Amino acid sequence: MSALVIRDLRKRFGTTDVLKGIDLDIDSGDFTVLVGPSGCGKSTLLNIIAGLETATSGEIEIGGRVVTAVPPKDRDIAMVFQTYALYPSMTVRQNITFGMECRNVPKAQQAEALERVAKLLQIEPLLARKPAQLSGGQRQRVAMGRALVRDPKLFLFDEPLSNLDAKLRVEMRMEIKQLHARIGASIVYVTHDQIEAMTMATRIAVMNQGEVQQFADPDTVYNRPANLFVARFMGAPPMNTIPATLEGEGDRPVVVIGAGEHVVRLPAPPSIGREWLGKSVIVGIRPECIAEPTRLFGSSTAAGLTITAPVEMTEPTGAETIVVLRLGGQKVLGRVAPDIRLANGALATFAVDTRKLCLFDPQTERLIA
Amino acid sequence: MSRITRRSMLAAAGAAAVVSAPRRASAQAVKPRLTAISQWSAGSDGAAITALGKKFEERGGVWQHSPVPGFTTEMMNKLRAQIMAGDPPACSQLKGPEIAAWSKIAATVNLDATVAAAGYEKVVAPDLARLHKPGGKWAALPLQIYRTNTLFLSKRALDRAKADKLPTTWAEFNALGDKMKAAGIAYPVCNGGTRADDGQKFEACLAGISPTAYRAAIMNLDEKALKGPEMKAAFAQLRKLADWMDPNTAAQSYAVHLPKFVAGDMGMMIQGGWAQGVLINAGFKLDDFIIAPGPTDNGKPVFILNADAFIFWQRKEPDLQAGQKLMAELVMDPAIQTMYSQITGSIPVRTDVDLSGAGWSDGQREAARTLKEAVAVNQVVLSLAHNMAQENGMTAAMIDVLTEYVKNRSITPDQAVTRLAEAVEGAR
Amino acid sequence: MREQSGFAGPPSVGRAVVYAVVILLAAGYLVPMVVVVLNSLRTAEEIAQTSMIGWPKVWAFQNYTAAWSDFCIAQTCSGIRPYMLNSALVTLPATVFSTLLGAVAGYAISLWRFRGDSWIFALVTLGVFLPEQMRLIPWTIVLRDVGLTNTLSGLVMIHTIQGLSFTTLFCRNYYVAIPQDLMKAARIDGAGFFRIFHRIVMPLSPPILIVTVIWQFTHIWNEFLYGVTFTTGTQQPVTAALIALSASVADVPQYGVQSAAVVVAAVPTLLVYLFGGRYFVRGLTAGAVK
Amino acid sequence: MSVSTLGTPSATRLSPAILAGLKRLPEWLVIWVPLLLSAGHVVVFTAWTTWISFTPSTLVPVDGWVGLRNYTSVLGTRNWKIAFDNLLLFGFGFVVLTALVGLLLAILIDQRIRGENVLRSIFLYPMAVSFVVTGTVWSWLLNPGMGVQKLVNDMGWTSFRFDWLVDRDMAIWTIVIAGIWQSSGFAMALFLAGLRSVEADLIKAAQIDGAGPFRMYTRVILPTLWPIVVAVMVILLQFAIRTFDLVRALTGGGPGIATQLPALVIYDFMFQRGHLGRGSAAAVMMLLTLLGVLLPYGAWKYYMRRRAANA
Repeated sequence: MSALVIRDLRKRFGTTDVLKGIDLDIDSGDFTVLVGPSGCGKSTLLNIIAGLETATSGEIEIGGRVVTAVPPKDRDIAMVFQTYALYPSMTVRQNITFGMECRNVPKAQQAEALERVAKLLQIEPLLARKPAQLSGGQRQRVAMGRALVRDPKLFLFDEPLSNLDAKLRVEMRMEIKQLHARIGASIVYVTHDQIEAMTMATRIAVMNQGEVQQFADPDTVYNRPANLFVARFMGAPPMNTIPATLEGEGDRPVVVIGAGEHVVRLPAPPSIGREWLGKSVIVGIRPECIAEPTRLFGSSTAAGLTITAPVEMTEPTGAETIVVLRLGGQKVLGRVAPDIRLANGALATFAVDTRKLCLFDPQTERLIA
Repeated sequence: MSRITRRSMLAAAGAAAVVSAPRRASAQAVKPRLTAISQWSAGSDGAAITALGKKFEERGGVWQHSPVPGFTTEMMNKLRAQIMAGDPPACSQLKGPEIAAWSKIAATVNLDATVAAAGYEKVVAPDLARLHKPGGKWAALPLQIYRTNTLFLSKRALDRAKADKLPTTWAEFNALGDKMKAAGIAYPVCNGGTRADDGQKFEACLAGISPTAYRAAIMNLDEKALKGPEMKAAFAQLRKLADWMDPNTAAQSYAVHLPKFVAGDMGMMIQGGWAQGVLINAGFKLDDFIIAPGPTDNGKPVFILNADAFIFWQRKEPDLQAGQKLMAELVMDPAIQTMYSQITGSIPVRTDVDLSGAGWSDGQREAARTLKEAVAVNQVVLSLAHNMAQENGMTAAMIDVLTEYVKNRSITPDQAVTRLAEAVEGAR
Repeated sequence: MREQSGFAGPPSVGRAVVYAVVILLAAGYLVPMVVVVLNSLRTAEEIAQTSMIGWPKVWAFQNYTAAWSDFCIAQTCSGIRPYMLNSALVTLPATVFSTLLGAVAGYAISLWRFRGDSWIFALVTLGVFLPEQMRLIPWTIVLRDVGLTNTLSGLVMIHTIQGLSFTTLFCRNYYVAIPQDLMKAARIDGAGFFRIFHRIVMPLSPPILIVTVIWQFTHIWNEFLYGVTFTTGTQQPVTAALIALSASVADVPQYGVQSAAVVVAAVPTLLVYLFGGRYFVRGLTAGAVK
Repeated sequence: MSVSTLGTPSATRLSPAILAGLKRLPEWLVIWVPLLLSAGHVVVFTAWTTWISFTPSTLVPVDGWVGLRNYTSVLGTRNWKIAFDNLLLFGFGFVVLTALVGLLLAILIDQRIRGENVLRSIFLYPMAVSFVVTGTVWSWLLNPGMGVQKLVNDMGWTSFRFDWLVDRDMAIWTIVIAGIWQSSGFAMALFLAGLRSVEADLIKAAQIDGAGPFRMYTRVILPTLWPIVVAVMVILLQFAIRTFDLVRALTGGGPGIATQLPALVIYDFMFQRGHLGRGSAAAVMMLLTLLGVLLPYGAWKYYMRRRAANA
């Protein structure tokens, strides 16, 4: 069953189209992450799902019920905010039970629900405190508690981790993921951080300029980005995108990057249509697909192929070394083993994993193979 | 909602009128009631009107006086609000040409019969009577009279200047001023800093120089008279006065200077007759100062008249109508006028009141005598500064010029004459 | 947020200068009050015969009894006591109404955002700039048409409606600082317009409510023009009684009693400032909702 | 029987939309009734005054049309010219100086001084006193014959002069002085609140950068107070425009007519002189002047908001 269905949702502020026809179908139990750069419309979309803003047109269905005209409180949702939005004048306990109070839930039942959530999140000692007396992480927990206590059909998270420091963020990330696994709730989670998206989501919707660019599981989004935007947005460092031309060598199409002395020829994905032969394309290579020549990609060596290119710069990060090389006149990033050091300006040889090449149409920017 | 309310009120009023018709015969039996508005709330003014109210009650009336403290303007705001609400007081304080102006916006009571019955017209100065008869019918009654050109002289200052004679003309006044200055009296003229103070000095100058010119220029706004030589002479005289005043006087009452005046550090004061009461109430003695008529250059007495009055607004209620009649009778009553003037220090409106009794001061007797003489030689004029000569709009426009002139010595008399004529033109 | 931003400099000349300046200024600010209080203890005669500024020769404490309960305004000799009550009867309800309604309006404008809200807010705010003098006659007509001429209720209505300009402005500017997320969270929790106001906004409001209450209270209490125009006789507010004491041309000014009356009449507003003032700055400081 | 059968279905026939509307009725009433009353009185009163300014109204409002005559007649008076010049002078002087004094007081009080509560109350109390009282008391203090000047003269400095109250050119500044005394405490309170909410980190950073107290305030703290400065300015401007009682009690518009202000002229024409039409014309001209200041400000704010929204 679908936890959330969105049909042709549009939102217009004055003359600006903020959402240009969103269609999403989210299964029950899914952890869906809406990711995109700021201003892409993801927060607006979340607010509309919550009923905090009204759409210009389109339809929303939560748990099989059309809720387009239903006020937020009756949508059976819970929301966690970036700023936590804890009521400053209430204690933690009151913050958590306020929703139940509004719905006239009996006191005993409130206490029971409170106890369950407090235990789950280990915030029992904090119940009597006011938000101002809590640390950032504690506030975050309370905000989660306020959402969890409702046991709703759908959880909405609006960048809940972005106000935490890096270490805490990683911890909470894991906790939320575990929580999801334990209670199996349906979650829509908004973030601009693609690592959060990759680590937590079961489904990712990448958004840009009011449109969903791709809606798929994390692997697909990462390995087969639907267009150049997704390719460049996901991954850190992002996918290299290099202009090239497609040539046919017998029945095997070849991607040709650059010209003259430093020309590089890579085997194109076999699925590419014949009509692209002789045309220019954009080739996408993940940095981890460019490595030191001794690297073995997968089990087959057949994919292995080496190229030679000038090194511009190296950035050791500890766990690996990022190499900036020049390929067909373009700066391209590669990831090599941590102890490799290359001199700036020197020519070096790299192994390339050609199985994961992506090809994009330079005009439409869509994935073609 | 509002319309309904008003309509129902009208209906009620109509019903009342119908009902009251057959009862007219018994109207005499109704208990007289008076609603009144004035600004007289405290001090001797308040005491006087309260005493009047007591008399009203003694005659079986119900006295409902609402004082509106503050400037006259606030009292008029109140009156306006009441009139606009269709609920004017039975009687309100109003004076001078404003009586005619206001009687145009609401109906007034025709008092002719009551006035005739009292034979009042014969004993009131004609100029004064005219003001209270808009359209030829008595609608208002004057209550008390003040002379605004009364000259107060400090005994000690006179002694210091070794003056042996009181000034009667402006020339003598100026000579005395010079003498005082020479004797080391810093400020021969004592004056307050209000607009009325400045206006009053000017009217004393002009009327003292020529009552005829005053009447033409100030009361009748004759264009030629406004630019006449007397006007220039009056401004020149006003400059002399201004030069003798304490420049450190801001918008304060002349009363703050009284200690200096009595001590002889200030010499002469041209004020209304009320200043006598103020001096006495401040704890000074009658022999601290001398009261004289203001300077007059033509040898005949000049009386600049200021009179307070009540206007009567038309009401349908029989008890209010009875109250208005009773009030009118009281105001015209010589005994009541005597009581009133003895409290406030004014003189009675009636010229036939005997002031020889113990309750009167020499100053009041002198003023009343002068009034009689001035009426005889037609030298009674109406005060500009106290809103008797012109409607308030015109008065204010003229006093703007006068007060600026007093405060700014760089304005020449010629300029002042021109400015005054322009101001009159602009306010017409 | 901090309690103090002063910089712990060396205990030096600098600090001495700061103290000297502050104490000098404070003394200067106190002078007018001292003058009035001293005058309230001098007899009218003494003031009339010397100067407006001076030390009492005899302490005229009777001025206070006169001011409070004795002096006469026309035929009513009851001091300013009944007029104080009138002022309270106008000031208290008008302050409460205008503050509450202004708080709701400010809350609606700042946190609910509805169509045309900025226009209506602009118009309401414009109200703070309209001179009272200009509104006198229109109010006269309104009072006549709603049948509230010469009633204290009429004054309450006027001050409530006019006061809304200030209270709405103050509250709106304060509430804008409340994060929208708080509103969203509350709406998802199922709280409606009134519940959010009552449970979330009100508990955050004491600082601004203190400001508006102080503001409204002092302004209405000290108002004179409407007070004398729209009431009658013994219904008049205390400002009218104070003016009644001031000098007319024909009278020696009753400065002693008047000053005593001024002091007594100022007690309520001074108390409001004294007690409210403590929360005033603290309240404004705490204003930024985290 | 028939009544009840008629009654029940009609109740249930109410559409859900109407029901929902009815449920929200109380809040609509609470929001709109006060707002419409408040905004309505501003609009209607202003429109009415504008209408009256074109009529021949004198003591009471009357219908009629006299075109711009009231305007030309007001513009022709010296009172209006003086009042208008004074408003610019007073408006500017009062607003700027009060803000500065308020700021100075706030900074002084912010120096961890003892007795802060007492001092704060002292600076705030003038707000509690009515303008009439303020004006009267200051008219004594500023009067050269009995106030500050006399005091200093009597102490031996006989050549000391402080006679602005009776000086035509300077008298308007005495109103500024009294106004500052009355309002600077309020400005102080707002500024103090602002100073106290400056982030501690900001001050630490500036201290590390070696900023002295002066630089600290001028370069680091004050720029963050900008919104409060605007709020203070609006409140003070409103005071300046409506100043009435203070002038009436302090200078009475004098010496001569040197300290007239528009609010006085409006009142004077409307009620003292009995020219409602001219008074209304003066009021309309004053409001137009005010709009001349407020509209550009509003437009600027709107523009900034739009720019922020589009960014």
